[in-house]
Amino acid sequence: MIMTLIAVDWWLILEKGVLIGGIIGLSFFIAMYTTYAERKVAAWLQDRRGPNRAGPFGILQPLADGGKLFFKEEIIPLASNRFLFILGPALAMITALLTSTVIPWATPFVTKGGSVIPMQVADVDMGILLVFSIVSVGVYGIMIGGWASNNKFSLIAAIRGASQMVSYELPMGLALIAVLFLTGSLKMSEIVTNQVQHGWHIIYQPLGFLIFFICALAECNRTPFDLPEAENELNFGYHQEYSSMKLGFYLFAEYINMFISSAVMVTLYFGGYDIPFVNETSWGLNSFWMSFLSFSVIMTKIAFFLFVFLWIRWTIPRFRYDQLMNLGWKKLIPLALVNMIITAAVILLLNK
Amino acid sequence: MPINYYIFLSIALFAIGIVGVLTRRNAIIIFMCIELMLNAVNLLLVAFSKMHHLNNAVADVTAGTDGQLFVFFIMVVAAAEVSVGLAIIVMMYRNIHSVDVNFLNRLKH
Amino acid sequence: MARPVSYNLIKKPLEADISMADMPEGSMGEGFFATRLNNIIGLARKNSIWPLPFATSCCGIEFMATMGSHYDLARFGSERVGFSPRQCDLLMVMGTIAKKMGPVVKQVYLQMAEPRWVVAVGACASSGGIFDTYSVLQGIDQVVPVDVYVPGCPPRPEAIIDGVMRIQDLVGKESLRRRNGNQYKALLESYGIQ
Amino acid sequence: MSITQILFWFLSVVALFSALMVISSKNPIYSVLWLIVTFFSISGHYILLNAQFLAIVNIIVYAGAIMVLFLFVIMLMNLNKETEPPKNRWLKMAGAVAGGCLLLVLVAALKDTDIKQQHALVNEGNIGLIKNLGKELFTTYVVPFEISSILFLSAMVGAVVIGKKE
Amino acid sequence: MLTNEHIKQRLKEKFAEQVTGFEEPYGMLTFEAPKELNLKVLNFLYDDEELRFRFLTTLGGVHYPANKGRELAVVYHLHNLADNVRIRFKVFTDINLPDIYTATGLFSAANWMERETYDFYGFNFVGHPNLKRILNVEEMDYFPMRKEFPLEDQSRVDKDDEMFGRGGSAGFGTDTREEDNRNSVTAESEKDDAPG
Amino acid sequence: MLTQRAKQVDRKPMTFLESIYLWNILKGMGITISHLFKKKVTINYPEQTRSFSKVWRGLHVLNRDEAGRENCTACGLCAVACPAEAITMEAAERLPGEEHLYREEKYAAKYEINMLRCIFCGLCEEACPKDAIYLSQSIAPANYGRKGFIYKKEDLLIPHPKEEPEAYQKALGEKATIN
Amino acid sequence: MIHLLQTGLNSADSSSYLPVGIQVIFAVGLVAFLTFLTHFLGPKRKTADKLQNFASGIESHGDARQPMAIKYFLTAILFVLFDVEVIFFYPYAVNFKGLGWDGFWAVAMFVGFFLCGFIYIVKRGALKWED
Amino acid sequence: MSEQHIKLPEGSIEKTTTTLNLGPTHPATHGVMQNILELDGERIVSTEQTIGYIHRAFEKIAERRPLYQITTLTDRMNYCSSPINNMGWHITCEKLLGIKTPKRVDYLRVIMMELARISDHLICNSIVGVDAGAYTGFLYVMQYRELIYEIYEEVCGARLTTNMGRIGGFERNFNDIAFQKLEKFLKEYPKVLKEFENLFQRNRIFMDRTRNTGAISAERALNYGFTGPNLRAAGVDYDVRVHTPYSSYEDFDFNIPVGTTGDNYDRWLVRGKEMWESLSILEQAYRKVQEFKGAEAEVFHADAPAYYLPEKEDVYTKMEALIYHFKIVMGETEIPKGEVYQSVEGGNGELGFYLISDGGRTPYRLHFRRPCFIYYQAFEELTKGGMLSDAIMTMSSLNLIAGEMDS
Ligand code: SF4
Ligand code: SF4
Ligand code: SF4
Repeated sequence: MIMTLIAVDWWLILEKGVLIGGIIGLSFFIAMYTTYAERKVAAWLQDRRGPNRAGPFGILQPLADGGKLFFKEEIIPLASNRFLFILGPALAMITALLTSTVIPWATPFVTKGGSVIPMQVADVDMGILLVFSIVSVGVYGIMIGGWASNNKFSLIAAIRGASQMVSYELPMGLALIAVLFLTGSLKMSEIVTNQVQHGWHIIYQPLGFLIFFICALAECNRTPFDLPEAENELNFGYHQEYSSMKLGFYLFAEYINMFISSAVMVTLYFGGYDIPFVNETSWGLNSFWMSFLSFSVIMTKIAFFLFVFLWIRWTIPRFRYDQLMNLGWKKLIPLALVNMIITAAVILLLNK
Repeated sequence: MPINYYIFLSIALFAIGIVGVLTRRNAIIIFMCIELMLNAVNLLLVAFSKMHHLNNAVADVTAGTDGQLFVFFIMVVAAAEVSVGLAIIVMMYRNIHSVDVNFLNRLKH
Repeated sequence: MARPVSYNLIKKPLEADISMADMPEGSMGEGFFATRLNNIIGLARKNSIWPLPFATSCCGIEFMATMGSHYDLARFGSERVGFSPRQCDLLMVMGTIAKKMGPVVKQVYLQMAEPRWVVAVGACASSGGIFDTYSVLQGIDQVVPVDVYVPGCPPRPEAIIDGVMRIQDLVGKESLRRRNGNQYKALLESYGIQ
Repeated sequence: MSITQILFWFLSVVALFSALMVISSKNPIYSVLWLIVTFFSISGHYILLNAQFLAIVNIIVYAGAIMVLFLFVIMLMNLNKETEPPKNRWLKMAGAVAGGCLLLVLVAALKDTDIKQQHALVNEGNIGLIKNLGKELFTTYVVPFEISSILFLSAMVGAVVIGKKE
Repeated sequence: MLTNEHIKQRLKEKFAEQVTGFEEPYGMLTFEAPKELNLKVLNFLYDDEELRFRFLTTLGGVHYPANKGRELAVVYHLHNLADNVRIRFKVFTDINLPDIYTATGLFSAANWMERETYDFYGFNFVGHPNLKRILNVEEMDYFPMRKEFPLEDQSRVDKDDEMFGRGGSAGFGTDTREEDNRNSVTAESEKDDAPG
Repeated sequence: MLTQRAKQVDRKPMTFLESIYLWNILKGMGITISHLFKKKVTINYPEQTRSFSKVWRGLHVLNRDEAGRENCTACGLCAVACPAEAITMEAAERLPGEEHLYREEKYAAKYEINMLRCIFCGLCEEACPKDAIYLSQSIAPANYGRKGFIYKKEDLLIPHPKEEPEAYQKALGEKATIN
Repeated sequence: MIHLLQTGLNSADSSSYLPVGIQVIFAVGLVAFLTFLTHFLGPKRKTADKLQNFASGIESHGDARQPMAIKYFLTAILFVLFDVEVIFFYPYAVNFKGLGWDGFWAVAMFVGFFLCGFIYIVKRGALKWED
Repeated sequence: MSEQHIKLPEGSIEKTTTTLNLGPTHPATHGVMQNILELDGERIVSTEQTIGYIHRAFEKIAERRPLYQITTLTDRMNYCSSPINNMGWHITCEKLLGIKTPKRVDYLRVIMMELARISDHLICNSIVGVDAGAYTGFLYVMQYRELIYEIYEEVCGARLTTNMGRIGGFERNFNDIAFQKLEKFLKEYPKVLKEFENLFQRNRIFMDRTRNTGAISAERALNYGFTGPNLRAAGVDYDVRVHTPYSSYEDFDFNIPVGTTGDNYDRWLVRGKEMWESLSILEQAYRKVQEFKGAEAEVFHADAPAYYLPEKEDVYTKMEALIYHFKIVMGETEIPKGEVYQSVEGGNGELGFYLISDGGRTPYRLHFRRPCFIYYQAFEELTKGGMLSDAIMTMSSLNLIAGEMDS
């Protein structure tokens, strides 16, 4: 036993632990400030000012919300299923926190000793598929939570949400395959490197990106696909019965999902941490600054996508259930398939 | 890992599946037990594929892939089976409003 | 009709509010840390009051204006309105509450998660207003305890914001222990709430 | 014990325990959840065996799709209640005994085979990677690949025919 | 052009002496009919190719406690949209026997209007598919719009003339009853002045 | 068709561009983003206040004449006119020596308005024949208890023009000029 | 001896999943901790009414979990089938360049069947969500 | 073999539908209606509505209030467009009392009524947007509702429950600020309305959500007593302003937008178009009002000393005025006996006042024809067979105003 413990590379674990801690902290931070951004952006788009009383410019607003949620009474309806009721939001939160594992956040950092620390928690061979597998489990959060509440609105929302999320996984996967044709690997690091070398995938795959983006909206339950929590119909849907931090989990999970799906989109289609139009390697920056720079670049891109998410949310109406399903099944799936086949054919023809 | 660990694990899972099939009356749970048994077999197959690989590593780098592919196909078949099977269960539920296998049994007569 | 005077500047003192009445008995002995925590959470709660607009009639329309761009209740961190009592902190009863509606108000109040506050916006919700009739509840304080009353028919958005700010004052000062205290319980019992 | 072994035992215990819970939970929803746990632990085993592709596919297909379907059906049918009457006690016993016997027989049969010396390669070995599997799949196993698409077609037809019947 | 005179003529032709009380207050033809005939008259007005009163503008009740034997009235306002003519049609009934045929078969719009009229006055619309209270609570045991019932909320506990400006019979605000003490906690805590 | 004025609304079928969603969504997004750069209309109440119209019907005031005498004669017209029955008063005869306090022979010994009942309809102002009650441009403030809304005469009377000239000036604001 | 990383993680090994495992532990721990924590904070006043379900302000009656329209589950069935089909494309995609046209035709045929099935279900109205 | 088998959930043998209780505390019902929906999946099998949650007994109160106090009730009926209600009531009274209003008063009333109509329609249309999930457009147009409120405020001193106008005219003449604001409104609102329409009108998501949902045929609509925009959306061009003009509406030139199918989209379009028509009426009225010069421009009420309160200055100084004043306030002026029915085109349709006077100071009976109340009963027919989301859109596109519905 002792030997085992010694054999473990504690430095590695420490390093990864720090990285994971950092990323989860970052996810939390971004999620919190996305709520703030959401309120501010909404306000600005609507000629309002938005929260501005909690701290300067309302900067502390998310903290206030969080603090309040923590100190709110927890309600578990009697008719609900206690364990599942707690499990639902916890699952949603856990899956949201897990999706960030394979995203490369910056160029690797080389220490003085010469060892290379990749700014990526795990660069596994299955790469993006790992994300997909986690996402595919994420649907339980909504389903179980909505079902456990024993509330009709929640139940309808849970079923809506589950159908929606599984349906949009398909075109998402199909759209992704066209990218994989270009890279030939599922590894995120290679996907990024490929883009650094050959240009961003968005150039080759605009349609694929569009499909992916739409599906990302749907997976995050954002407008126009926010049916499961459509407040005008289902009155917050699956989390109607939730209070306190369990509600907070659901809300946070949504924002973390937004953050991660922006990150995934950036990595898959927008070159990840790559800086466009320049060859940054020739600048001779040291590796710390390099990592820092690339990290800020990816964060900027992510911020942009987050903004687009918010912007869309405050602009367009939402679908109806059948229209949403029609869009997913009858339009996006064939479109993604066609996109995939055409991409394959074109690549093969060009390779001749 | 010694291969028989995997064997015993799989057997145990398989046996649990069998017990489930024999003792439960809810068709859906029985169905789940079948999935469990399939998975036990899958696990074993994967373990075996790696075992073969160990022996023939020099001769053939792809040795054992067939085992894993087989597992893959089992999953594929399982998916097809589950969808049809559950469709049948749902239909049965719709018509006789029960998912009780005993009840089904009685319908035969 | 030229008015001789434009403003009534007399400030009427505020009533003692119902929540201040029940600081827990041992509040004197609270340690420094507890007080700090109280303050911080009070501050947090105060800036994140999510209203549940129980808007039934005309006053609800004025509430729309309050949410609108000109007044923007969001500035107070209160734009996340919800209709689920579990998630809201402030029950804003706006509009006439008929006797038929009374039990609904009560039910919604009952189902709100603590800590919860109630503001009665407008004459109807506060006292029945002009509708002293067989079908109208003469003020929601007959069924639920009200923390702040906002007069007006309908109150201007300014007045509604004023009411929300009064609530903020209350929220900011509330002790963390109040909701478990006996006096709060007594208050609820006087309304027949366990 | 190496860390792999620790993980092996851990995963095995989880798998067995959750499998037992699957068959012993009264509430089908819990059965589903426990089965999901089982699948995760089996996926863990796959990862230990470095069958990465299968591990992920196992999660996506079983945990992410098939069990969702199960959950869906149970939720829609409202089978949450513990409405299942106990099977005849003797039958139940017989079932358990039969299962136990099977276990014993198999264990006994395999106990002394020479397979004991064989080891499964954990952690390493490339055959479980998607690249290698894919190569094999699309060269040697092209025919089954196509056949499985026909299988899907028929499953779809079957499901729709059954499911759509009013 | 459809004139009031003509309508009157047609009605007279059809129902002879049974429709009575023709009047034209502020230009709108008004008449009444026995309550047994109300549906016949409405049907005639609806079906007749010339009259075509096919739009039920409104329907309401009136209570005349002084008119013994015919205390309650149902007033129909009908509208011929094509010729743009409105008429008013009244049916009186005894308050002790307020049975009247329902017009729901003819006008879907009559459904709720009749329910409301029932709710207010207690008409019994014979043949109505769902005659129950619509605006008031189901438990109410009187018909509030009848003249004898008071407007004010009788069960009010906080009725306090000092507070609500309802003075005694002679002057204003002379009668002071007990203070509103529902907020007992408020009363207790009045001493601590709330900071503001 | 009942009239000659009917005009069909434009309900044309979707064009292709519209049917692929994107175009109009982008258009909509263009509209919303253009607002991002607009001046915000929000009034930062309570720091900033919006100007009310001169005739805004807010909190009541009871008027005094230039000498600071109360105008009200307790005639009760305002109470009659009040649809909310919010006004309560008690009349009293002016005693000799009180001429500097009350303008008329009768005055309101007690004058209360229940602001919680009041609907700020302004009918009392209209009904008053003695130039005594007016609605001002202040808004009635929120309060914690019902009692806080019983506005007594002290709360309603305008500042005495002689004794508190400053307060009086303040209350005048920019004196209402428009009718 | 401070050296941060001895070997690095080879993505071809299962050890590359170690960090994923760590993250799982991290996430589960965090969520469990927060759930636990929030349970103790905040006031508690449980009353029978409060613990009823919220039904738009009316007292809730009965169990919300009544059997729902079964038709939703067709979505899930089709999803299972399609999902597995999509997974078939991944091994192809990574080997795409190596397989060349042969692979393409194999996949094209697969897609053909896929589309057949798709068209069938569309024709059968299984994707009609309206009813 | 045991005879037990797995028990079925209650009542599931025949019943595959779900009963969903929508409201009263539900965002889509605006807090005051209750719909019990029977759902098959998302499809509505039947609905049952409960109303009366804010029943305030207007008709009973009206029997206890002198005529001039009834505006406080009409204000609170359709509070989105209270000036129309007030004017309607005043016109009814004037009809009863035989007062003839001067043209300028009529035009000023038209201005107020059309402003009210715009504010009513813009709330309805933008709420349809909100219920469809797009909140922003709502806030854009609401800014202009604020402007309308400012105009009200200049004229009568209140924003929402205006208590505007008196029997015989207005309580005061419009001031310059009011006209300036009106001008501003006329200048800026078209742009905003256009922008608002661009956000929705041709957006496919919105069209899909609203088209062919909640539709009703013209015939059924008439049978259900629909009036106003909801009837016009079904294709019947009935408009009280044209059919029985009041307040000199005959002097104005405007169209009646009609739809064809009576679905949510048509209702939305008709309301949208009506706002444009109202704008054109407003412009015409504004021009007409501007034409009055000098002393004529000071006319803001009819010359009816028995019913219109005299000038305050006169009350303070002249005995005769003081007597009239007393009489009017006490409600002791001569009121003829009789029955009047007068209707105006309210925000939601024909808003009727059936007034029976027995010569007393209060109406003997006052019955309001409340369009909302009448057409809400068609809700079941409108939503049956639609989806849950359609029901919500239908509810908002009908523009149900609880105050009017529940009286
Ligand atoms: S207080 Fe006035 S504005 Fe508010 S709901 Fe009551 S009547 Fe309407
Ligand atoms: S305020 Fe005016 S109306 Fe009222 S009592 Fe005094 S003098 Fe009379
Ligand atoms: S403003 Fe209206 S309600 Fe208020 S006191 Fe005056 S008359 Fe009464």
